[in-house]
Amino acid sequence: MALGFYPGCSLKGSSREYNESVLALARAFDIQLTEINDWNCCGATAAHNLNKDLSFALPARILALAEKQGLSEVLVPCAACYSRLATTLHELKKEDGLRTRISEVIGLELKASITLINVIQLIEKYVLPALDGRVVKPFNHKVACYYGCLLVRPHGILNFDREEEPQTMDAVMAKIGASPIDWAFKTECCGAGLSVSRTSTVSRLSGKIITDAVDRGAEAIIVACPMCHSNLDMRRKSINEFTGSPSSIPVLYITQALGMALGIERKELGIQRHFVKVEI
Amino acid sequence: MAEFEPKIVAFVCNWCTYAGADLTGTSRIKYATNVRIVRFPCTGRIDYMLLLKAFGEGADGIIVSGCHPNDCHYTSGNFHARRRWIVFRSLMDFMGIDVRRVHFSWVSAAEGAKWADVVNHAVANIRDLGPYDSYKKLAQNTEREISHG
Amino acid sequence: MSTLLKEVITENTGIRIDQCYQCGKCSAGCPLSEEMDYPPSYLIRMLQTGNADLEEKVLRSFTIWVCLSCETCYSRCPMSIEIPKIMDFLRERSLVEHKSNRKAKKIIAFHRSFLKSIERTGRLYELGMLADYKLHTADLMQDMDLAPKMLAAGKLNIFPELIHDRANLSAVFSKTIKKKK
Amino acid sequence: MARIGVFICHCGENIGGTVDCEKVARTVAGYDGVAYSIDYKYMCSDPGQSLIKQAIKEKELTGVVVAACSPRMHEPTFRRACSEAGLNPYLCEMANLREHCSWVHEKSDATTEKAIDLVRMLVEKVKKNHALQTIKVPVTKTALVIGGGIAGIQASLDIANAGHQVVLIDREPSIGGHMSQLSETFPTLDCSQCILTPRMVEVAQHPNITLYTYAELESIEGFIGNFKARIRKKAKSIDEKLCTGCGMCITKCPNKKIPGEFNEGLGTRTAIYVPFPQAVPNKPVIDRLNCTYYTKGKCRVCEKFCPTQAIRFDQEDEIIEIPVGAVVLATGFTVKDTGFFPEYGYGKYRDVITGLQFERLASASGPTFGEIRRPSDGKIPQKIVFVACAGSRDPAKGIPYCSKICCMYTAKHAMLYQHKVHDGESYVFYMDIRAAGKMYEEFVRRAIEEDGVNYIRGRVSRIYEKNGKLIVKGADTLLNAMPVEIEADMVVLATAGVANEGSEELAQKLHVSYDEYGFFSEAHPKLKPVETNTAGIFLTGACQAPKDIPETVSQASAAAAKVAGLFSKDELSREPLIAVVNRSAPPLYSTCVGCFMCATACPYQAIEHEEIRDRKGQLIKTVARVNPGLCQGCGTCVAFCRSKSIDMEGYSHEQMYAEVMALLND
Repeated sequence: MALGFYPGCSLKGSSREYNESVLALARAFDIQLTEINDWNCCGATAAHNLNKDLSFALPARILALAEKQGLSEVLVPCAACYSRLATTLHELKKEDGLRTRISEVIGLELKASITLINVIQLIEKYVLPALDGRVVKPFNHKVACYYGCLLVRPHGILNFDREEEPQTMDAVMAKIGASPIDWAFKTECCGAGLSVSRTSTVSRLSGKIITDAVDRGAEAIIVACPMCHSNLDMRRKSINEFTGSPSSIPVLYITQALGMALGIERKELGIQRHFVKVEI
Repeated sequence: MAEFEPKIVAFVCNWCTYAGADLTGTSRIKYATNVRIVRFPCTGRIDYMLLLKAFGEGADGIIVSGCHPNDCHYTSGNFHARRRWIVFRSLMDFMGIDVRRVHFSWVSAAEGAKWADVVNHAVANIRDLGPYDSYKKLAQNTEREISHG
Repeated sequence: MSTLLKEVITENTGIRIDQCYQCGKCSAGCPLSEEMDYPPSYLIRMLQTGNADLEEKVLRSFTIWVCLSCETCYSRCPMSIEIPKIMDFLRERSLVEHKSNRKAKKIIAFHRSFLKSIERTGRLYELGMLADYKLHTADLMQDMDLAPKMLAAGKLNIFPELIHDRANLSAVFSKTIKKKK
Repeated sequence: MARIGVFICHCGENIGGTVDCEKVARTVAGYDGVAYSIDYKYMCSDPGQSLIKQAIKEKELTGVVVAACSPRMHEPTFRRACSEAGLNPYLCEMANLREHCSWVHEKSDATTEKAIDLVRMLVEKVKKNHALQTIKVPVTKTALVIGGGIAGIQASLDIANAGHQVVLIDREPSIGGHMSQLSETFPTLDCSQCILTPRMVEVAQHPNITLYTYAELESIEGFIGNFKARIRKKAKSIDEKLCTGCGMCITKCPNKKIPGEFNEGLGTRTAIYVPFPQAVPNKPVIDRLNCTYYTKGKCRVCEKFCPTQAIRFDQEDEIIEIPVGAVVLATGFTVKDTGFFPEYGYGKYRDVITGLQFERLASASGPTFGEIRRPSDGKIPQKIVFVACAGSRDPAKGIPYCSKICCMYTAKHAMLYQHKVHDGESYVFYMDIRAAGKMYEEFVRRAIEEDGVNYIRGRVSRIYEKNGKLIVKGADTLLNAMPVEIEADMVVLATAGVANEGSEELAQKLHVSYDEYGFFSEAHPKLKPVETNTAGIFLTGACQAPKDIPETVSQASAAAAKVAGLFSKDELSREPLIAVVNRSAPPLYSTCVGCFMCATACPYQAIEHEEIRDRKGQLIKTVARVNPGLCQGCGTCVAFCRSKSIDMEGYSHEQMYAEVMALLND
């Protein structure tokens, strides 16, 4: 099994453990991940906030490089990168004029023929079918699966799960022995792009999410987005100050949870890197 | 030189397109004068041989239009028309008749503006294609040969 | 060329502002509504009027900068109006016309530092970006406790990761955001 | 030799302002066979018609072309005028100079040229017209009414009271429809059942009405005045003649936990049941999908206890065939359930209910005997939220239309709640209040001003449950779209009114058209609101679009009046524009070769086999014959016929060729 791989900046920096756990999972299931050569940042929120053409050009360069490399299916674990790449792909397919213009801007041929998959799709497609008998340490905890915004919205472009009360992560977690809880903040926004520039907003929004998960008895929050993770994990101190009811619920990437159930070394999954100690 | 003004015959059904063209009138939407409407009860009644006759007699283009699929006043006449049109078109094509000269469309009784669009589109299109003399000549020669042995 | 802002939006994005019938569902579901000066539906209403003073207020609003593009509004909008796209357009326009809200200074500074970092190195260099951001906001103390912890956890790179074809990337910037109008 | 008269109408300035009518008249006068040609200000006026009549007599005309407006407008007028002057009406044709020429083109030579062409086409056509006689068909004076809600009940009673026979069918075990489920009705707050049940009883006792409940239309064929309906009487598993409706079986049935349809799932019923105490007929049916005997093979408790031995486990569906002259469609509507709303929890919160469920809670005969109680724990909600436009006016959900009744019933619900829970708080989230109707606006004002219902203009974005409360997230668009969050005990969604499941199939059976939402289409949105485009089939009530009780009842009476009008004559006249198979002298008899392609094309089963025999009774050939009673004149068979043996009056091969030839050879 060979797939293209776009890690994105977060996975190389502040969300290193996501990268480590994705790679560990891929190794465990013989999935070859070929990183796109000389990839650049997707532009994230900043690009589409400031300039439309740039917000298409940066992801388009990534797509074009992948095409050049002959990759047809590309894994994009970061939900934010995924959203930018998928939106760009969607617009490029819709409008030939835009494709020509952007192709000229990036100075590369652009067919917009790539298929993108997110981490949950990777798991559903390549991991679950081979999972039988591999779970050595069932993840028997109550978990709150947190999807955030960009994994499911907008449905017209992403075409993944359903926009309200999505279920796919819950189903994956149930497969490894967890008990996913029914809660209210699965797809509420954590504050994402305002992480640095408006920390108070992040504390308020992320605070609500953590409170609801804890109130309903969750022992861990499961995520698939580095932005969600860094807001819920690294910003926990200010969140706790804001809510006034400190919580130490750990936040795990779904790949880490899977890895733990498979018996992969915690260190290999980067669990020690979390700000909120993972004591489960 | 004056612009070429094509002669276009429209074969339409009474219930949808004829009424739709009435609505174009009631709404006072203007369109090109080149089209003459022939009223049929239903597109299902249209004998496609009549199209050949019309070309033979000098029509430069033809519009066939009826109710939208599932809206036929007679339930299924327009489906028959469509099915036969698909077959007939390939036959026309095979015979070397320019199929671009036949415009097939659905215009409902509520689509007055659409009828004007259909007409204007057909007129512009057929104007670009130019007069359809070749078939007329052929048809008339053939007729002469038949009648004179 | 139209001069009404709502029509300029339609020309550039294909979104028709007049489709909104002011049900307020976007404002009701928006996680940032309470921090905005005008909640989304209210902002759309201002655009609908075509009143020049209100259009000016829209471009100078804090709303457009605090919007997180979480897409909740769009996903629930009965008329499927792509509000996040409208916000993107308004932000860009507000910057071009030098009308950005004062309260949004830090947010814009962050976006700029972010892009500057990418332009230089091709990928996000978090430490460099943060330094640049602090320089521009003069908020030197912010997140001072975070960086050492991140370093300790191996989450912060001391040196940037450079991509090879940086010339290509700098061309991309000069053909888009730095293009002289 | 043809003697055609051509009459060009100016229609005031409508045609005359754009087309040079005099020139048209002059030019046409020179055509072969045109005996008379004249233009006049208003042909449809009395003097205009006299002009035509006079010319027919004086010039001995054999055909008439009136060049005026659309034939869809005035063809009957001018044909009648011809007929009055002694000319067969089918020898009159119209050229459409207004809608198809003067109104769509600017004044120019080209426009006048087109007008001349149009007239010439019709002159050549009318030369080939035949004198035709209208077709007379008998009328069966029995009406089939489908659906026994208030629409069907009212229509049945009106038709029956006019002295005609009615067969009323309903697919449920009882008539009554949605109205029987309602608590009280706006704007008078009178009890729905109190006004409805007497009508239901009247239906059952009316000598002119035959009632079949638990019955559905299987198929229908025929045409106006002469339909043949096949009705499937679903097996009730009881002998209705023996059953006295004592209810012993219902008390004894061990299977008591089935969610009851009548109570919208808020109450339970048994497997053998009557839907509600006032049901008509008040005799039970066995729901075979839930009956233990049918699912597991044993039980038969009801049979053991039935004092009249009326239980029939082996009863089968029965199909009956009845001749009817008219059909009234009154199949009603349904409402979306709460599962339709992702943002409101996909139906998983038990205390988020539909408006129809609230009716059952508020009804004295309902599962809570009229007390407003939460389905989850039976507690009386202290804070209740009503959400209007739940699904309606929501193109993203596929329902762009307004469901019309929700504004009013939501006001009623809030009012009823305040009447029953005096210290309770009620909120209504709305987008617009549509209270157009007699005493409607006053009713809504009363809810706000006197009963203290809090109206908030804004749509609810999300509902979720937290600590036993339902968090309702809305906004107040009258306060700068300020977010509003209410912790409610119960939420009532005024869910969209939608077409019944299976409405499309029913429409297809009846050849009735329907809109993209599955509602049946009226023949004309303004002038034919209760007719369908199939003659003899009428519609009433919410099967056409959501509507309230007063509107439904008036429409039902209107449909009944149409049926009574149809039944007032013993015979119907039909347009003779139908297909005919040619006949010729022996030995050919007809060019028809009997391939019956026409029969496969005909949507009306109008093609019959006719055997031609010699004097000795020896079969010579079998040819097609068109049943003039069934043929609707679409002409599909004409285009299909390989040997050109079938032709259509009014649109014959000769006529159509003549038209096309005339057009292209000037």
